[in-house]
Amino acid sequence: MVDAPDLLVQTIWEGLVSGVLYALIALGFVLIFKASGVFNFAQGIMVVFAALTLVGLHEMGVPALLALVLAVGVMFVLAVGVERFVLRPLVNQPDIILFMATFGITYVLIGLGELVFGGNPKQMIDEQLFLPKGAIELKMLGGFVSLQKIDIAAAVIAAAMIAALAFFFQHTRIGRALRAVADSHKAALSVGISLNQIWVIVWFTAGVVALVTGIMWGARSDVSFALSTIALKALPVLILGGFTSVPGAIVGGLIIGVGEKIGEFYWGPLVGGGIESWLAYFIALAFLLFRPQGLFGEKIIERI
Amino acid sequence: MFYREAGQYKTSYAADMAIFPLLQDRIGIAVILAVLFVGVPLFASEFLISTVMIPTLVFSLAAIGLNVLTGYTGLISLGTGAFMGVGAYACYKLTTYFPGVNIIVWIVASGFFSAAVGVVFGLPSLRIKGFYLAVATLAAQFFLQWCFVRVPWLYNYNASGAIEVPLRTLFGLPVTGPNATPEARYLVLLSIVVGLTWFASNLVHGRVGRSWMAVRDMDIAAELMGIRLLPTKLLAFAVSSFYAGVAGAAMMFLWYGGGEANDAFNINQSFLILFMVIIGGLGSLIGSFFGAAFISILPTVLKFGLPAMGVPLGGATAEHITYLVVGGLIIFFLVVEPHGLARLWQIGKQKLRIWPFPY
Amino acid sequence: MRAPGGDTRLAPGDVLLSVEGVSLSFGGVKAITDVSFDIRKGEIRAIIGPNGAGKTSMLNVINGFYHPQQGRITFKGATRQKMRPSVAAAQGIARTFQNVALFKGMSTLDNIMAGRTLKMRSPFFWQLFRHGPALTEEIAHRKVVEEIIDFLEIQAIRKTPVGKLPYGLQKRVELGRALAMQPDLLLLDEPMAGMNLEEKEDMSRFILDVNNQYGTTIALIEHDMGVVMDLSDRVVVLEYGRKIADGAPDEVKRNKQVIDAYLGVPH
Amino acid sequence: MSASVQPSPASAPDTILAVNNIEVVYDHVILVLKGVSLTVPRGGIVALLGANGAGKTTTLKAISNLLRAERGEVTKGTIEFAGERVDRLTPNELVRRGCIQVMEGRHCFGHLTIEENLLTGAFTRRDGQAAIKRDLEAIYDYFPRLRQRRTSMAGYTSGGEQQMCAIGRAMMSRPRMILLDEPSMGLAPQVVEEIFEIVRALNARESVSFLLAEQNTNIALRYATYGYILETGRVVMDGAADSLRENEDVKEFYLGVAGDDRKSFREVKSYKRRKRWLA
Amino acid sequence: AAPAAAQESIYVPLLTYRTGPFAGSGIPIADGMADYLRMLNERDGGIGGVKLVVEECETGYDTKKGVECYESVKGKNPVVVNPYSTGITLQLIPKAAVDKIPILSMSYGLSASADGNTFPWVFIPPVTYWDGASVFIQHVAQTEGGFDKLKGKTIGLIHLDAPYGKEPIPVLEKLAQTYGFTLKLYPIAAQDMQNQSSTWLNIRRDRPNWIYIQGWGAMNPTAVKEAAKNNFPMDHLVGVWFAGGDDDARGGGDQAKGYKALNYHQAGTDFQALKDIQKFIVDKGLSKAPKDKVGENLYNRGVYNSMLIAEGIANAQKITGKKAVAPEDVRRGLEAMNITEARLKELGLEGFGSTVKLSCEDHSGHNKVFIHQWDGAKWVKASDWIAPQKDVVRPMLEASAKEYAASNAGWPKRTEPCEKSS
Ligand SMILES: Nc1ncnc2c1ncn2[C@@H]1O[C@H](COP(=O)(O)OP(=O)(O)OP(=O)(O)O)[C@@H](O)[C@H]1O
Ligand SMILES: Nc1ncnc2c1ncn2[C@@H]1O[C@H](COP(=O)(O)OP(=O)(O)OP(=O)(O)O)[C@@H](O)[C@H]1O
Ligand SMILES: [Mg+2]
Ligand SMILES: [Mg+2]
Repeated sequence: MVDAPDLLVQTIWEGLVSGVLYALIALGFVLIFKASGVFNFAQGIMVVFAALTLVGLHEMGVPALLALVLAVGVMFVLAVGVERFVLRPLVNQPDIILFMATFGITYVLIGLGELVFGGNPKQMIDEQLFLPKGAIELKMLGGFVSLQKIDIAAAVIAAAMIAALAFFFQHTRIGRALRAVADSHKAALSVGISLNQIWVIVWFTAGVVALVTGIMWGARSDVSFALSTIALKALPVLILGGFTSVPGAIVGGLIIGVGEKIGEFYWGPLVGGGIESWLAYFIALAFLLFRPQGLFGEKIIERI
Repeated sequence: MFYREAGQYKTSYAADMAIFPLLQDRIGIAVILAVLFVGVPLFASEFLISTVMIPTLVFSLAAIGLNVLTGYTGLISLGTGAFMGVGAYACYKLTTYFPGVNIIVWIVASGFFSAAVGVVFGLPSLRIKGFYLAVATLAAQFFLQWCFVRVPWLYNYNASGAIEVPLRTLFGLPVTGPNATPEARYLVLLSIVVGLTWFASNLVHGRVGRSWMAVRDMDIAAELMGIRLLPTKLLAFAVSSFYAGVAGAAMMFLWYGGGEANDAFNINQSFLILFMVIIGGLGSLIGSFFGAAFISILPTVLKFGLPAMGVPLGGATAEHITYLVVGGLIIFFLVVEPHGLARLWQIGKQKLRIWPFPY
Repeated sequence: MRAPGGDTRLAPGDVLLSVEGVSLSFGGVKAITDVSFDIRKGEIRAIIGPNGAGKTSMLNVINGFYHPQQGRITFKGATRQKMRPSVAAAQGIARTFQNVALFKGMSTLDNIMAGRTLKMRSPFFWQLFRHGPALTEEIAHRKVVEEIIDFLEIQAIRKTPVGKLPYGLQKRVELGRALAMQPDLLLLDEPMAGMNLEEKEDMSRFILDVNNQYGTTIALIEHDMGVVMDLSDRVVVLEYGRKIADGAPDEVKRNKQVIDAYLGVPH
Repeated sequence: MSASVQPSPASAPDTILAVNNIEVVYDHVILVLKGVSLTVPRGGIVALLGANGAGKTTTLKAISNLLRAERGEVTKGTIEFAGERVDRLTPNELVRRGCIQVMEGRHCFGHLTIEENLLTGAFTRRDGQAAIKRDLEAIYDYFPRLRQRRTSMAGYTSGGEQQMCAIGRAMMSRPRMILLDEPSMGLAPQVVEEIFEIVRALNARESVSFLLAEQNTNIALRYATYGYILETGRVVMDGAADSLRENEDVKEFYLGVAGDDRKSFREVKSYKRRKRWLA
Repeated sequence: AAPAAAQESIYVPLLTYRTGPFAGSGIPIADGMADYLRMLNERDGGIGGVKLVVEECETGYDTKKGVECYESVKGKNPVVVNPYSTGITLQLIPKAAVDKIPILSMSYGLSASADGNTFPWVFIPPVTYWDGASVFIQHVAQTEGGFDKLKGKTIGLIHLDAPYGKEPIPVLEKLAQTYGFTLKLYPIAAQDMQNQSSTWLNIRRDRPNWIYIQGWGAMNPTAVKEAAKNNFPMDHLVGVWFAGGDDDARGGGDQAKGYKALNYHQAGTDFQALKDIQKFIVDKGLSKAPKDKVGENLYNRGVYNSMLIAEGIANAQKITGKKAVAPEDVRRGLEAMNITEARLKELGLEGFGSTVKLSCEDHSGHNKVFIHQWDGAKWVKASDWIAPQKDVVRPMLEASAKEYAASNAGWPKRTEPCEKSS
């Protein structure tokens, strides 16, 4: 199997890198799910929207760093808007209804993003944001392995974010309240947890995560709504890691990333290629059959 | 005022169990059917039939299918598009192998193939629940979609890689292929939809439907009452995929008239059907129709309606605004009534009943 | 309501169900430790005990929802250790739940009809047409269900979605659903919680009637001592998963251990 | 207890909660409360009695503003808490003002441990970790069973344990007023007694006011100072607890005493036609 | 576009996509198409004195929306329909003959529709994807030093995993047999367009000597970037004409320098017609395109497309002598199309694009193509005009067209009379 060992190393590296990027999308998703029980389909779109805002503003002549600040501001406004117009009136509704509402958000964001910034793909302003460019090429194993610096940066940033968020959830007052809200809106209301405030916090955090994700993804390819289809890959990552687990997002991401790259690389050609499009789901499914709540998800309570 | 059930007593269980127990409702249904079968083909324009009526009917069928699964059994599926695709390809293969058999038979029969595929992908539902299952059904979506491209046998190895719809006739009249008039295709489709809706309605109102709903509402209790979960869920998958399959075949053969099936049955299609079910009302057949009409007509109305009303919009801007408006309306309707258009309709009827009093 | 003869091999007074040395734990939590008792045909058997004593878990073991790590359950002479809940249901065990577990989206009628699913057999094909055998069957079962509805006096809410009913009525519908299964053994988990006196009286009446008229054996968990003492033939008392007393209501009532652990003051 | 103050609805300064003639509609069409008025005096324990479906829960939810989450709406009337109109506030703002509800049917956070559940109750508090810790201990003293199960996920605990958890959680917010919906449901007799003792203790020591909807009329009227009886969305009778306990109708329908003796449940032979105080 | 106006105007609907996942390519094309036709209106008062009514209908590159667009314009007497998507074209091909509306699918769509005998209503000038593939192989042979050098070489095809992407496969397979090279396929699923790393790892393993890209939208820049990342020699990476957008190459940054793509028209604005567009449309603020995008490769593709439309209409007027021509007339006009160097000059497009000559049988023309190369900032012409291997492609096309007609039972025989080529 290992006819070209450098390629195996490279494959694993690529898998890890895409895993980190999937995990970043999944992370924003986990945040929202954990805090409100909402299966936020719009997360992928939020990633594009955030990046598009950043790049779009820059295109309009705003300096890069200011654009970054403004983009964060836009994500805050978005969080407030979502809370005010979607979540608040839909409090205590079944999950699937909220899920559906996030489709509405998806549409609104696509419409808004393209209306304001135009539909043509844009280049990420990675240089202006002081992101590293280029690659480190390691000669090894009779070939070479190339590590993109931007990927390394992405991994570092993702690790930091995930550590911070995991701590936040398990060990702070707000974190506990978030988990309570995810469990039951009604009960959370009754003990005086301010859903409105919590939701704004969470959606804003998810928005910032989306912005970071958007910058990373955008630096690899370009920024357009086509990118949002990749965001779907976050879904198998999520079910593998568990909807409610921050560490699950990263572990799930890595497993899926490496799994699908290796699968495509070694077995893809046997069946004509392109199996990456569904392999991730089957990997996740296989894990799920043994742990229906994902690797790190909250146990499904069955009691009567 | 006119919508009162007062004085309509049921003297037998059979009468009480009728699906439309009220006389007014029965008359209403008769009128609607008459309009659909006679009025529309006679008076509606070709554009109306082919871009409004036919798509709505196709989607209604798919939505009914998904409603069986999601609305009645509580299993969310994001693979409807792919199951529709299975139906389309099954129909294509069947009609090329057996061109002698009437196409309508094959359109309906293709449902069995997607039912079988649906059952296979429904197997994990025993262990996996909720959104986890929803995402797991994406495996079906992407895998099947991959097959549609990768297995040339499915599209008869033709160069375009697309389903090519041959000319087929019913009573000498072309019903598929480019020569079939929209009216003919519409009537065939309408008959299929009406028939299958009747079946669905019978199912959900009887033992089968009750077991589905029991599993949906409280699976543990259902199991403790002797309802076996796996067979019940698989049956839901089968029936649901059957409807999706027929919808897919109908879509290719009676609406699109062939084309790139891989593209037509993609993930967005699955999402769209789910929209319809939720917007229309989970667990409501009539809701499936409302939802299908809403989602399939709204963009068309906005796209062609706004300019017609004199709102001067460029194509792209209109499209962006359409996105905005559709998204906004989805949220708006959910906020107004999370249980969907069907519930709005019901409340409307209820208000009519107690009219002129507010409650 | 119930055609006699569901099970004719057992005479009233014979042991219908026996629980021997059952232990059940969840991780570190021991819910039930080595409990044995029996339920005789035709009796009303109460299970009482402080909160968290393992009463509900005991019912869950009996109808196959929990699988005990140790012990044996013998029902109608057949011994089993592990069983799917649906099989237990098929053998004739029905129950109600402590936290109402109705099918919330369905009407009262449908909920109770759902209780008859096990007894409905008409083929799928006829279901499609809602005709022939399907319709005949539906009507026959509807009759039975209507009888239960009359019996429980819930005619007025026949078509109301149960999710919207007040708690007390939900409990009643749940009883109706269990009755519709025409069980040999009916397990009731706190059927009267959240009811006022009048409703408790009604419920008591129903329980007694089910027991008297149809000879259904009943296992009852209840915290209202008045009800338990008045209705039951024998009482088993659990505490921390262990059995601490078993006997006639009067005996149990005077048992020192029971008073300390549960009753607080002698009743 | 019987010697307590007689609240007079008019004495506004002593009134912590005043509900004036509210009407509640669910789903825009189902009228459930048809003009309910009641007052709770500062430091009072008021019982809300009534049959299933009378509207007790609805009344409490209307007060705590949880109604909106169930698509219910107060269409008429006003609600005042501590002299302030509160019918437009969010539940959270109400909790901050010191009024908390214990919902019927437990509603614990299933995926949180018992202890975490209790701590969420302190969400609105700002008086520091130490005070919260102290109160947590106090609750464990009230409900030793909870201490044993403190690290279990609430979803797995028994019905009674969840009920204790829900009550303890509300107490953790140090409220001025607690709306208790069916506190005794599913609790062992001993614990029921204990809970009402806790109610009395909180009331006496910290002058927390209570409005409790309770089916167990017997015990409710023993601990309450005043009672309202609700039937199909209307108040049909109200009065001091003592006087209600002496009332013949109340005796027959809610206390179950005919003459002096408690009837046996076995002896309730035929189904009684409900007698109503309906207008 | 009221029917009443049909007497004095010619209705030309443009199915375009400025939204959706492929908007990046769709927008410049749409701008180019619209601007050229409007320029004719402004400059010449239309074609032959008849004003053109140009109307865009947004498809989002979505087949369903596209068909809906078609249905909506169908009633307004369109003289020709430009679906601008292979999916939509496939859909419309059967309808064209029934509705009697000609379809102009410029170098996209169903390659077999080049057979005018089977598809009298469908046009696919100036070349088909099959021609493109054959040109690519010729370019490889030229660079390598002859066809005999192809033997033993490995050539890869990265393609969108959809009918559009798979178009060149039959030709490449055939040529692989003929010349003895190995063909490797690298399909990319639509949802993985921007996620190609594993594909490129496969490429690194297989070490193909050349790669041909049949991609679209975001797939192209990603492929170019990945190629750079994996040290694939840029000048051995060749895109089909639809992989030759400015943004496709620009995305790869400096490393994209040397990337090649096929083309049949030039980029830039050094042509009279484009100057006229700037003068009459862009400078007056009538264009949706930003000024600096005019003259970009895909913009010019739109211009070229509209030039074909205009020629079809002009021919129709010439043949029939009518001014407000009907769809049937335009079909004849298209069939009689003969754009020579001289004609291009007349149009102000000297040296701009390939010449086009269509006929009754040949609805494509299999015209010449050249290689464009990205110099880091713009596309420059990097080869002579190369004629496709018509002898290879044409028989395959005709066979394929026959097959199509056979599998679509009841496919109408051509009844339209053949035009004498003008
Ligand atoms: N699935 C489970 N996982 C973990 N612990 C459980 C589970 N089911 C029950 N327990 C524990 O077992 C013990 C017994 O619970 P059970 O529900 O049987 O009590 P109970 O006697 O019915 O109490 P109550 O009167 O309060 O309803 C409790 O401490 C409970 O937390
Ligand atoms: N969400 C809802 N939608 C519609 N109707 C409702 C809803 N909730 C309650 N109701 C109706 O309101 C009425 C009063 O219910 P409520 O729960 O307030 O009664 P209750 O007095 O608390 O009864 P119980 O003692 O059984 O708890 C009932 O008839 C019930 O059917
Ligand atoms: Mg219990
Ligand atoms: Mg209540």
